[in-house]
Amino acid sequence: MKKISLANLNELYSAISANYPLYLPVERAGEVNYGYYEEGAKVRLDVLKTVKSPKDCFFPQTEDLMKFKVEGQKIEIIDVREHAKPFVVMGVRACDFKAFDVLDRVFLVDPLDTYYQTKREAGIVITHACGKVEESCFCKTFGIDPVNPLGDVTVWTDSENLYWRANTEKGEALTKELGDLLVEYQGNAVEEQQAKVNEIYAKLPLASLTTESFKNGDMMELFNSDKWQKLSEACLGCGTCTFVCPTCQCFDIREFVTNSGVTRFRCWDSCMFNDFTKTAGGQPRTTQMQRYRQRFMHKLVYFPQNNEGAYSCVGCGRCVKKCPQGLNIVKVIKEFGGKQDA
Amino acid sequence: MQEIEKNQKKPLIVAFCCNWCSYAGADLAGSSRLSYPAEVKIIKVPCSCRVNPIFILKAFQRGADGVILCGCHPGDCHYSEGNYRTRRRMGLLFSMLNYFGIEKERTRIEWVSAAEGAKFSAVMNDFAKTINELGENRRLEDLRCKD
Amino acid sequence: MQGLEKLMLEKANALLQSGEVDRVIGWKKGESYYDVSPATFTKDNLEGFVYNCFCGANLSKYLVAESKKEGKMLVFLKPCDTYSFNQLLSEHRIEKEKFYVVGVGCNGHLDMNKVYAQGVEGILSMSEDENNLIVETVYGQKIVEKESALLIKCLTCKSKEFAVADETLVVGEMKPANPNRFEEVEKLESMTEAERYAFWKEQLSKCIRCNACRNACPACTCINCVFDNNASGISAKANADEFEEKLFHIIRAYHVAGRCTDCGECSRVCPQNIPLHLINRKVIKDINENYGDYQAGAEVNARNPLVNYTKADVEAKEVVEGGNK
Amino acid sequence: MHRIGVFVCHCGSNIAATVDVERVSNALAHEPGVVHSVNYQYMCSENGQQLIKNAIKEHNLSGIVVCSCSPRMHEATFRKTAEAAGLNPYMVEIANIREQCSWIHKDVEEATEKAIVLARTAVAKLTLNKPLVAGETGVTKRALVIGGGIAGIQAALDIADAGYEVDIVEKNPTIGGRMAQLDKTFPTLDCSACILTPKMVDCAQHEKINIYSYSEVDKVKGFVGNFKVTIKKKARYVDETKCTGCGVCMTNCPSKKGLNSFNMDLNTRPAIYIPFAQAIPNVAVIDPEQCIKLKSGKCGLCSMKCGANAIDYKQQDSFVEREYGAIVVATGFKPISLENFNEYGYADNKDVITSLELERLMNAAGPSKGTLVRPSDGEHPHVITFIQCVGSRDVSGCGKPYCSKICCMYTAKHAMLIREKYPDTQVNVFYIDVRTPGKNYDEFYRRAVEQYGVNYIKGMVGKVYNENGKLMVQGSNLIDNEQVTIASDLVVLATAIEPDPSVKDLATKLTISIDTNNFLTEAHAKLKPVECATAGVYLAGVCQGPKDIPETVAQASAAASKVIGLLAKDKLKGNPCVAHANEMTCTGCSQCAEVCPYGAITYENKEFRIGGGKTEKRRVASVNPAVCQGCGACTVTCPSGAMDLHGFSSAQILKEVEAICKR
Amino acid sequence: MNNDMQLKSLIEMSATDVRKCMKCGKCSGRCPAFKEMDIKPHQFVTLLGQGKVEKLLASKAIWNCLSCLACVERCPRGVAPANVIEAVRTTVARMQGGDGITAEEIPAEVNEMIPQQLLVSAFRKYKK
Repeated sequence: MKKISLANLNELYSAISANYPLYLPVERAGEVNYGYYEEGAKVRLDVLKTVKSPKDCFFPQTEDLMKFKVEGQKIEIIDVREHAKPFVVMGVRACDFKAFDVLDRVFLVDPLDTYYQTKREAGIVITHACGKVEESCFCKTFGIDPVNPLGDVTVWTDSENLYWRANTEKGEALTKELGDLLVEYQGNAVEEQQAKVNEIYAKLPLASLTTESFKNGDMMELFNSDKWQKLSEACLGCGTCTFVCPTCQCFDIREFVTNSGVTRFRCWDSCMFNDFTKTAGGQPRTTQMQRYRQRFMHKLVYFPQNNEGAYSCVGCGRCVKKCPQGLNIVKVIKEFGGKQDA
Repeated sequence: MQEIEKNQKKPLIVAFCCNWCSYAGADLAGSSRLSYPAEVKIIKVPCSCRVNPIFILKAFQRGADGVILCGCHPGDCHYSEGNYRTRRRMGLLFSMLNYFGIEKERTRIEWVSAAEGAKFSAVMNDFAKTINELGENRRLEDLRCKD
Repeated sequence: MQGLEKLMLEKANALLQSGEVDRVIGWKKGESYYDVSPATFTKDNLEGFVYNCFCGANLSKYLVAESKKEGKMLVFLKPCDTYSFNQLLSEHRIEKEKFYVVGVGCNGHLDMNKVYAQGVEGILSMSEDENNLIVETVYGQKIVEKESALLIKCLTCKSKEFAVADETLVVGEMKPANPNRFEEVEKLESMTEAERYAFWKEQLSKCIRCNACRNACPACTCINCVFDNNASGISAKANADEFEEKLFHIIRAYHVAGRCTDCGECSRVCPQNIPLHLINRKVIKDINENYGDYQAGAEVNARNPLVNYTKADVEAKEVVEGGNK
Repeated sequence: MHRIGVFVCHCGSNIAATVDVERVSNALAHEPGVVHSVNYQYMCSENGQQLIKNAIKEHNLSGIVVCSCSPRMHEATFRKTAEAAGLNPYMVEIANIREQCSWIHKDVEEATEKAIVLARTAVAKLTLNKPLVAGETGVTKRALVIGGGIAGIQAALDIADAGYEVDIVEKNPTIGGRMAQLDKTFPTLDCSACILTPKMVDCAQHEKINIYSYSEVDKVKGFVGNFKVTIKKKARYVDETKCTGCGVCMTNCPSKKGLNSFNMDLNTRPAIYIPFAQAIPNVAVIDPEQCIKLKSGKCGLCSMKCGANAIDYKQQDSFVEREYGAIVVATGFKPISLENFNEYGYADNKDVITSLELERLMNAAGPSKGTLVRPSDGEHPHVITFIQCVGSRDVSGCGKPYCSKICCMYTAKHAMLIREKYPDTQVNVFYIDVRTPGKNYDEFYRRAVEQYGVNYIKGMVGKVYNENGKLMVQGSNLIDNEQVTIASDLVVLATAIEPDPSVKDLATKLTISIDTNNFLTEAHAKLKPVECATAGVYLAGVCQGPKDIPETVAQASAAASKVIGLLAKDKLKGNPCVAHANEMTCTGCSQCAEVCPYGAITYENKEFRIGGGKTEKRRVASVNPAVCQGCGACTVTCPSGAMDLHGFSSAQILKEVEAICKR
Repeated sequence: MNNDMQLKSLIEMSATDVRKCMKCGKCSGRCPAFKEMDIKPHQFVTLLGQGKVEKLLASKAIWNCLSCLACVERCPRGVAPANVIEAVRTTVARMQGGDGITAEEIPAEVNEMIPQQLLVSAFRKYKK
């Protein structure tokens, strides 16, 4: 294990960004989101939950797919996929890192999403173990260890240092490039912190949250439950939960007319929107209750059924904090888990 | 070379003219051979009150450097009150655009009657000059359009 | 707040029992003290009814849908929410006969972000008294002064009058409204164009186009918003370019101009805490200064300044120059 | 798939000298959607039009763009051309490359580039054009005239003479209006009754004219060509069909203390009365406030004496609904109230009178049988002082800011008549300005001064006060820079006139606009002086602005000719470029109706499917295409974009913006 | 002070728009002090409009004006001739220095029927 004093972090960022675009939590206009490191950026590695998750770096909110150049009545098709250059994502929490796994299960299976794949392969992920947990955290419900994430490199921070451990070849190579910036460390600061965090996690209200009821539940019974109506009644149909969610992966493909032709791009869509999957023939879900149910059935029932039991929720708690009307997945899990359906 | 040319390109001005007064005023400017810059391109609308803020924003998005609305003089509207509505709507819109930091000189309303060919030409010359001095619209452009 | 909650619950019970109303819209307890949600209740099913310092949402928004249902509903509205109610009445979006409006006294509601910002972590439970929020955390008890954690919309409260109410429930004195709610707008106006541009560019760069501001807005009740309607020419699901960040918020503010009651929901619900209310409030300020003071929702069927005019109106240029530097 | 043809006109050298027309037609040939692009010397010539017609047929064109002069010049021409070739006329767009390009630019390169952009823009718009068909509505061949004064009478007679039915609605028991109260008329000094009453009789006898006297307009629905009007007939307690106008009831009525409003309250009349001898209809009416029978149930003398058995104490207000194709508003005026003008002592002195009161005092049928006497003591006045501009041109808030226009002339008339009839009388006139534009008007006024020796004093009166039975008129004589006080026997105030108060309510019913002085607003001050912004409604007389009798009659005839022109049509062809609401997105918020200057938008509750086999009722806007004039104000007010305008749709304009900005 | 500045000051002090006057003479027609005045109320308005400052300042009529405001009350154009007179009077008084009578010098037996306004204006008008 290596370490670097917190006081020298800017040197670390500069060193990494000298060779790679560096993507990490940055404060802008009062909020912390992932952004590119540049001189003077207000890096906020300490923040537990960025507003948006780091999924943008592999699956950006908008992404050009191709362009059509139109001249008179001639049309030329341009492939916009660049040979992706390596880049570094730093500060990824254990839950968000697990979310990449969920995205991989969607995009890296047949049909392969080459746009995602290119970025995924080019990305070097530095995870950041949690030095604290909040009452909105429930990653352990999904078997995630917040204090020991993987990735190409794992870092821990305490009040003095950043501790650095390379986990993969990519990680080792990066470590080597940084040379003397990182110094060897042999102490047990990491282990002490891990123990403390685990101890606090156990005390928090969501420590005992479990999804057992979904594992054994009958899909149709869950689907037809009359609880959904009450659960969803305050839902405004905005996309906050889906857009801050690290695992939501729905997108829409749209076109934009430029001065020389047309750009086809994709952008995140939200199953909460009332025009989600609207087609000429109509919509499969016409009420907000149906849309609300879809989101949670997908995360807790459909997805696991198709993916060896893996949930597409990682317990990051962003939706708990961000829903304007106080709705969230925890309420859903508890509603179906706490009391058995009649 | 092309790059330089691109950077020095002339500004683009979209003028929305009402059918009854200002469009006719523009015609009169034409038949009186009163020139104004070719950057000014006119879109005919039945009344200035037909101009939706979306049209104006769209013009800026697509690369316009200035947008001007021309209508009948207050009190002379063919539809009796359309331009009064325009005046309120655009007052608030232009103020909001400026509140977002868009240069206030980029938007303008002028009342031009069908008899004011000379005024039409003078207004367009002046507006084009103002926009020229301001330079390219950078604050309300959509970079994708440049593709 | 407990006193008020008790009164509200009693009122709900009484009206449901008497058959005066068939349903009640209020708040339901969450998993924690702060994640309360708007909810409807019926006779004999008032379980979980709650009213605490986190019940800041404007319930008027829900009434458009509720108005289409059979029967009469009891709705609890804070002073600021009553303006939205009236505005919806004016726009024929709801019917007064369908609602029994109980105005509830208000001294402001809290913003959880501001509680966290005071270093409150590891929350186990919460309670409140008149002035303080008492938080039990894994690290011990923390006291947060309510005054220090008010929602922006409460800090710039426009009115403590009930624009509409069949009856009111007020416990103690309501603190007066803020007479200087345009201060922040003035601050922006006094900046240079370039500074303002930089300010909004930075703020709006955070926008993730989640539509929370729009969907929470009681004035945004279109069946099909222009931003969702491919025929409008401006529909979009994401801000594919910086331009679209501005376009969305300019058009959003413009479409509610003269109808916005300044309820502040847009800013409250923004996950990125963009001060969206400053856009709407600028329009209100411009209207007040140029076309005469107007408070949307103060009166039913008052004429919205945007559908009105006078022959003596100032020219557009003067509106721009009147406010902005 | 679009099959667009582009036709570039040289306009001789007007366009071709500055625009490389060949390049324009070649560039456009490659535009998506364009299948045919040519240039020609004169597109508007017969050969040019033939070329277009042939191309439309030969290439099966779906629309055409003509790059030529301003659409204001030849859009109609090319629409007809297209129509002749079987194309919908609204599938034509004009690129104005002459007035807005070749004529204002010198540089060929620049002008050509611009011409190409303008042509492309027109093509872009055309790709979204839809064939439009003007809607047609029938016309009810009957007109309504509101107000039975000289304006209404003239309009009704003109319309009826053209062969169309006319109804006159008059709120008083008789038609005739203000003119019936006048003694003589300027500048010819004809007897007013002598020229008016024959016209009244014509109205009564005209087989096409139907008079609803003692009636008011209650409700107005519909639109041009198809108005539905509910008329309220007030109870007159006399059966109109039976009453012979013999007047027996009047002589027998015991309640004789009612003020005679026809005589400006200068004398009294019975509770049952005929306003004046030549009233049309010549039918009695009972004033319910004054009638003993109606108030206490006792009496009933008139009923007993009526040989025709026409009295009906049980009569109620009744309502009739009639359909009309056009409406003329001729509601006239009244003198303003003088309560703000205490300085003239009108309320305190019986001998301070208004000019209209003087008319009655001088009228042979008036309270003094035409002998000019002082109301206070019946004595002949020897010094009479007129004060002009009483309440006119007054911006202080007490009076009216406008000039009442008729006062200078009638004051001169009064002065002259008095001096002629009573040469021993001294007549003074205080004036600010004497305004006498009009044929033989100034000559008339000068006659009063030069021939009749009327003493005109330039200056305004400060106050009128009573001193020992004399009215002391104290005012300025600005020419002599003196303050004068004239001891007078009679003071006559040339009181300002204002629209009849009923007009405000009526304006709302007809959705016509009203100015700050309550005058009705014409559609265009110069070019549409008798039309209203609301199609099918026309104005005549003082309801639109102060005017004298000749002007009123002229305007009434003008309005009548407009009505005749309208009623002569069997069908009204609308402008197809009108607004329309998308019911699927309309929320019924009513903002559009608030901005519609024509009242073309109404709302209805309609049932819509909402999925899941359910329906819901929603309030949605509906535009009456016959009323909409196509300004587009509603389209911008609509937040949901549900309101759009044919011919200038949002999508079309956005497409134009896009095309113009492409570079 | 030069003529222009004095004119500006007079216009400012008058706080009435003399251009609104339509020269009807109603003010002079009402004025109770008309006969004593060398310049008549309507002329004050006209002279100020014409910028004839010297003529105004030389006027004796300013000391005849009772400030009864009869001229102001019913001017049809909303012009206030008394304001102009007051402005001229104040200007002249200022040029003379502060030797007017003071409140203390008013005899105790002054008739109670005298309007207050008259008394107050008297302080400005009469020199010792």
